[in-house]
Amino acid sequence: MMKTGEEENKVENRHHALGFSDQDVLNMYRIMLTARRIDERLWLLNRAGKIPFVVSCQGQEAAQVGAAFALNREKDYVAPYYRDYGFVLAWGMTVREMMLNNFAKAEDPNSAGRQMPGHFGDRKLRMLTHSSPVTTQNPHAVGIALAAKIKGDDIVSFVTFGEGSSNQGDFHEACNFAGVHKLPVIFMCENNHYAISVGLKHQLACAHVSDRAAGYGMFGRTFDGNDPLAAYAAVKEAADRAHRGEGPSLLEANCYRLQPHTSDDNDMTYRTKEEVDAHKKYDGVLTFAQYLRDLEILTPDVEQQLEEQIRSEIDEATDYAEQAPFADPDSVLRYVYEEKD
Amino acid sequence: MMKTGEEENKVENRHHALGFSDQDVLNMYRIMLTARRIDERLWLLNRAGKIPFVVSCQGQEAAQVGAAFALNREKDYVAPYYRDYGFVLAWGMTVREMMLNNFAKAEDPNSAGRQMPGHFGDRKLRMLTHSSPVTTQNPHAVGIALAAKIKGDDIVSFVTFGEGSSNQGDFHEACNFAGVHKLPVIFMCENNHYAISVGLKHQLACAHVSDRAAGYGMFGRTFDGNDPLAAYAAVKEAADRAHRGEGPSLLEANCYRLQPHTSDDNDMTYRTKEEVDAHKKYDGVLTFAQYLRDLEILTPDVEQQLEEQIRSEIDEATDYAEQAPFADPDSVLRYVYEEKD
Amino acid sequence: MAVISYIEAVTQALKEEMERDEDVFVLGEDVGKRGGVFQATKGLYEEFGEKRVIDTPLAESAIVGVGIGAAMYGLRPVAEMQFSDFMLPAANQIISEAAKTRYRSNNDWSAPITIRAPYGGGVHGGLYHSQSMEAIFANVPGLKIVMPSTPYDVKGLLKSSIRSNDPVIFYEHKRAYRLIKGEVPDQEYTLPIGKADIKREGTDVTVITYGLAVHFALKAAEKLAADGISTHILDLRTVYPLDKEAVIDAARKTGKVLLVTEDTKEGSVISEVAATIAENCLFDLDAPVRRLAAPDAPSMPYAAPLEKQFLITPEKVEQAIRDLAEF
Amino acid sequence: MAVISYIEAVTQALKEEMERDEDVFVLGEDVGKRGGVFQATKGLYEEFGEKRVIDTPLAESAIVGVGIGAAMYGLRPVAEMQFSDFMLPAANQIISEAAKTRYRSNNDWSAPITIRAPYGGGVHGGLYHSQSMEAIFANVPGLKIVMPSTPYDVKGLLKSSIRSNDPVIFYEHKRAYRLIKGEVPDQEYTLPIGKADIKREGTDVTVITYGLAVHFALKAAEKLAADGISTHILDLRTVYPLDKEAVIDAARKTGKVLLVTEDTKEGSVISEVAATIAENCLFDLDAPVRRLAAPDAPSMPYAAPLEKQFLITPEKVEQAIRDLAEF
Ligand SMILES: Cc1ncc(C[n+]2csc(CCOP(=O)(O)OP(=O)(O)O)c2C)c(N)n1
Ligand SMILES: Cc1ncc(C[n+]2csc(CCOP(=O)(O)OP(=O)(O)O)c2C)c(N)n1
Ligand SMILES: [Mg+2]
Ligand SMILES: [Mg+2]
Repeated sequence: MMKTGEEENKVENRHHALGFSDQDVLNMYRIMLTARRIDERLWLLNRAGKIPFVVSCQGQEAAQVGAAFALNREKDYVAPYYRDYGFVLAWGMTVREMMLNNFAKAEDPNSAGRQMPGHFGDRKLRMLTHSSPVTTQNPHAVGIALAAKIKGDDIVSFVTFGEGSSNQGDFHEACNFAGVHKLPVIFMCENNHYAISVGLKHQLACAHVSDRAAGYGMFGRTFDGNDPLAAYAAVKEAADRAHRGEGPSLLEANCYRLQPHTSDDNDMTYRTKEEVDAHKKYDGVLTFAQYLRDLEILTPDVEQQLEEQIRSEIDEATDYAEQAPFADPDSVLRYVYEEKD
Repeated sequence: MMKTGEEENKVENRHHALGFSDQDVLNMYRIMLTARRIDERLWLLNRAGKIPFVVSCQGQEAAQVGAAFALNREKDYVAPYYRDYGFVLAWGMTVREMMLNNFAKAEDPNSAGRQMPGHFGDRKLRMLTHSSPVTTQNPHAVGIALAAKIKGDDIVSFVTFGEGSSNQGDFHEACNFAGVHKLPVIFMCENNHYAISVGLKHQLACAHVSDRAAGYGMFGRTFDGNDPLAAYAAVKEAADRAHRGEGPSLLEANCYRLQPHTSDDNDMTYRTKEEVDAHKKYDGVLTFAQYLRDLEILTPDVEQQLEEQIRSEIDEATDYAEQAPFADPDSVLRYVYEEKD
Repeated sequence: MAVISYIEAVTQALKEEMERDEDVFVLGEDVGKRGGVFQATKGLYEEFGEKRVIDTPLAESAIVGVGIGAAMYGLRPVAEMQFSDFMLPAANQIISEAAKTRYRSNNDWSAPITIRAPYGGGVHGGLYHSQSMEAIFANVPGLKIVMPSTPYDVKGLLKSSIRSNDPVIFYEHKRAYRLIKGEVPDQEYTLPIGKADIKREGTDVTVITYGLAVHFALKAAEKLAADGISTHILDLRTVYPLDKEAVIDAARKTGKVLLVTEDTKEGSVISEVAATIAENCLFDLDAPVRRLAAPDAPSMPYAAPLEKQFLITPEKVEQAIRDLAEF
Repeated sequence: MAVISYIEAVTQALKEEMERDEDVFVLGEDVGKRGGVFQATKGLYEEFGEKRVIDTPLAESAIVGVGIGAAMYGLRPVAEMQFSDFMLPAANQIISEAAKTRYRSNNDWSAPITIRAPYGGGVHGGLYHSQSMEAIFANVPGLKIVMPSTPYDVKGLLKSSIRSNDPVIFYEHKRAYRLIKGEVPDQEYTLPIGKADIKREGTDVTVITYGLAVHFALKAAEKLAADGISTHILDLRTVYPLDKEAVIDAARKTGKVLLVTEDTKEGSVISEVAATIAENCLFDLDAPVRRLAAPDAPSMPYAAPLEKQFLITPEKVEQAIRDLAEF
């Protein structure tokens, strides 16, 4: 990109060209940071024995939030996977709801505590219900797009999944179906370089997950998953294509999982601390903060305020969720089938 | 290819360069023609009410026979699919066995009449047992290659399937596994442009099935499926790569299915006679015969002899199979599990 | 009342539901131009066009998974599995997804998809075109499994399945398609999923079965009536969840119960029927429950004499009823 | 005799079989460096190397399908499904392929693969890390399904499964992994697949069950003994095909039978046990067969109080035995 005369900073402003105001990118950052801080809190709560399980988003917030900003948050349908804290927050889930989800309480809008944390889903947000077997959501997202096409509704269907999961049959079948029917689906792989303990080269033999796009006659692109603006640009392009009737896209966010797979995992059995530390310097939460600081959008004041607001929001949400009631044990019998009255 | 001075025919000799003698290519043709004549006979037997079902190979013989010649017929393992008459004949199945298979008699080496015709398998030929759910054989072929690698055996594992079937999850999972472990597997898709009634553009959104190779980090190539020499060359290259440790290949034979899907199908409900007739001029059995005639390898005498030999072989096999006994009805209880004595 | 075949009942139900509700659509392999390999969707492509009668790629997990997605959007997908034998690649989508959508979302989402699949043997289909697959799914809460025996039941139950707000597996007996004919009302009707139906009243022996075997039992009962044996026949119609009350009532009615399935015996749907009777009717029984089923071997062979050996027949049903009556 | 845990018995059996036979190898997700998410394959990667302890891509159908191919070549694959809930993508390879390889080839080929899968609830696993999946497969001739309850049975039966020339699904109760300890002989032994085992002799009530519930029954029996109620406990060990003789003998022994499964009730493995008893023991029973099972809902929720509500417990087993004893 050419620099104009008015850019004096060492750092180029990249967000104006994408149509974002400074406030927009600050909002973006706020959501990324909220996701990060929630995640950190969850690990503490887990280590303190207050919640039995954590699945972590750390290292993937930038891609998630950037993607959400590129979609129509009033109309589009989304099927986020279990690490998508940043995405679901950007999509309208509240911090309190995230905590209710992690404490598995009755008020959790995702499943009222029936599912493990991170199994998102909320009909009012047009967010599909997520399960544990990986990649089953991909054909669902295709079905949403097919249905919208049948009904003549101009929407985009967006789905995420991990790179290990891109080796499941359902990935292939869903991509192919979407390709053949030229459906408005965006498949976004969050490639965090590990599927539990199994690294990229034991999962895939191609350089990029997006190399698979060609086999489905679809648009493919890999972008820097640590950069929310890169994520935005890629998803925006895919969404524009979808709206223009040019069919599905396979995007790949190049990220790195900064935490163990879940709170049940010990990642030091299969990777080194050095490796993890080396990746920390690319951490999107840090690098995007630096970008905003360099542009003097994130001033020390703003930053402190942000952190305080987020902390108190998480504190309140945690207290609320901790004290909220579980669902009635007898409710385990409910909603197996439709209940007519 | 450059023409040398000694080539006076309009038609270039392409088989010498591949290391084939004239006798070799005549053998190749003989097998192609045998497959074709068997297939034609089966339709007659079906229309005469003597066998309830036919699945046809017509239009794919060239690719099948060319492929078999490129493999080591003493050592390699193969998993041919239900149309592979040409392949299994080249691999060592006899005409009599083919007829026993179609009459579903006890002596059928494939399944003693348990399975439908065309569900090949013969352990002594290192030919895996085939089932009906499509593409399940692909991971099996990968398993063969993995096992051989574990044991240090230098073999190639070869598997075929249709282009419609390349949309099944098992195709994807098998290719990816082979790619990651760099296994000596050759995946050969016989693209006959139809999956029952569904034509290519409703099955795949990419131009070639072999475009999918890149997504598995493997070698991919599409070749003229009506030309046994092209098939030979492609499979030979893949086999050489496999032996050199360069991993799997995804090949695609560009063919056309000349008959209905099976004897239960009426293809005129979804394609026209004109379309089928247009493809008949590329029929590999006819074009390869012409090649051999042009080179004066298939002289009128040789041709007549060949046809007569094949006819009488098929006649004998048909009589034999027709008269052969079915398996004992009580045998339906056998071989559910290993029988120890 | 018109007399139509079992498969015509399928086609009529689909056509009428598609006319009634524009959200109903059909997807599957060869369901479009070809009208399905059995012709169950014949004419629908012509009437409703390729947007609502969709030829899919050859991929069952996608057919069901995409169907689930469309159902979540608010449509009413009717997915065809070309043969019930080929629905296993979709097992994960059916069991982990469709069946659990409502429960896992605490009633927020639902997956009202109907999955049609031809099943059953006796058509020279060999191992993989003859199987009864219901037992694999008949232990999955959240699913309903309908297996009708007559054109009347097919039509009424397929309509109810499509209108159901929960996922339904609708198994059609492929040999019944053209073999079984019967009356259906001219006016619109539906039948309740989950209700068994008494197909014949009797006093000596109760037969509980479903699908084509209902006709075997009816045929046997005719013959046995001449010998003074009175047979009571309960058609399960829905094999999961079972109509327990109807099972218990039917068992009590005669005190002698024959259960018939074309599936292999161990772990079949009639095992649950037997268990229900064992739990509830011990003191009402005059003879042990008897099960008539295919042998515990993978599936019926292709070769005609072997296939025949495997199959349940009216004669086998008749003999079993006779044995029980004489107990 | 050493006292080891249930999961140690798994690891020992794998290690010893791999040492005994170089054709035995392990494949699955995270089984290598990580030693499995439960650590069942711990140490094997270090001892046998990456050629025989293979971390596969995340794709269950390939894990089983590739395993089948390797088994056809002559090797002895032991495939791990990370959770039994995640074996459904492989359902087609298991049911259509592994189970039918021998039959369809008329005994020419076989697929001696062992498929290990942790199952069962009570570990805060929620809907998809808690299920009992055996009923889905316990109707497929050609398969054997082993579900051991003690370290002794685990070790002896896993060895037999690996040596079996037919495919075996070997379900390991994940809550038993560290909870259950027991003695195993120092010398080499195997146990026969297909044979149930009497875990306690008694005269008043028979409990037939398997897996972790065997321990619940044993615990309940201890308590009840104090009240003069004598419990007979049969551990099925192999749930498909069933050891019918042992079931019949156990039912006859006391005339009062309680069947227990942690699976949801309808269509479960104990339905077949009940059917077997109904067919064979009518005149030996003093009370109707009783089944104790999880509710017919998709699976246990994650939230602790809801999970607890769903689970079978020693107390529930005790109460059910008491009710039967008093019948
Ligand atoms: C079908 C299935 N198999 C196995 C698992 C267990 N499992 C949960 S997450 C996971 C790894 C996923 O890796 P990837 O797709 O790269 O996503 P990531 O967790 O790295 O974001 C595995 C194996 C599962 N959930 N579903
Ligand atoms: C899993 C599965 N689904 C459906 C079928 C039914 N069926 C048999 S062959 C076929 C079409 C196969 O097309 P293709 O792969 O192109 O092979 P071709 O028959 O054209 O050689 C279908 C749908 C099947 N055998 N297996
Ligand atoms: Mg990952
Ligand atoms: Mg084809």
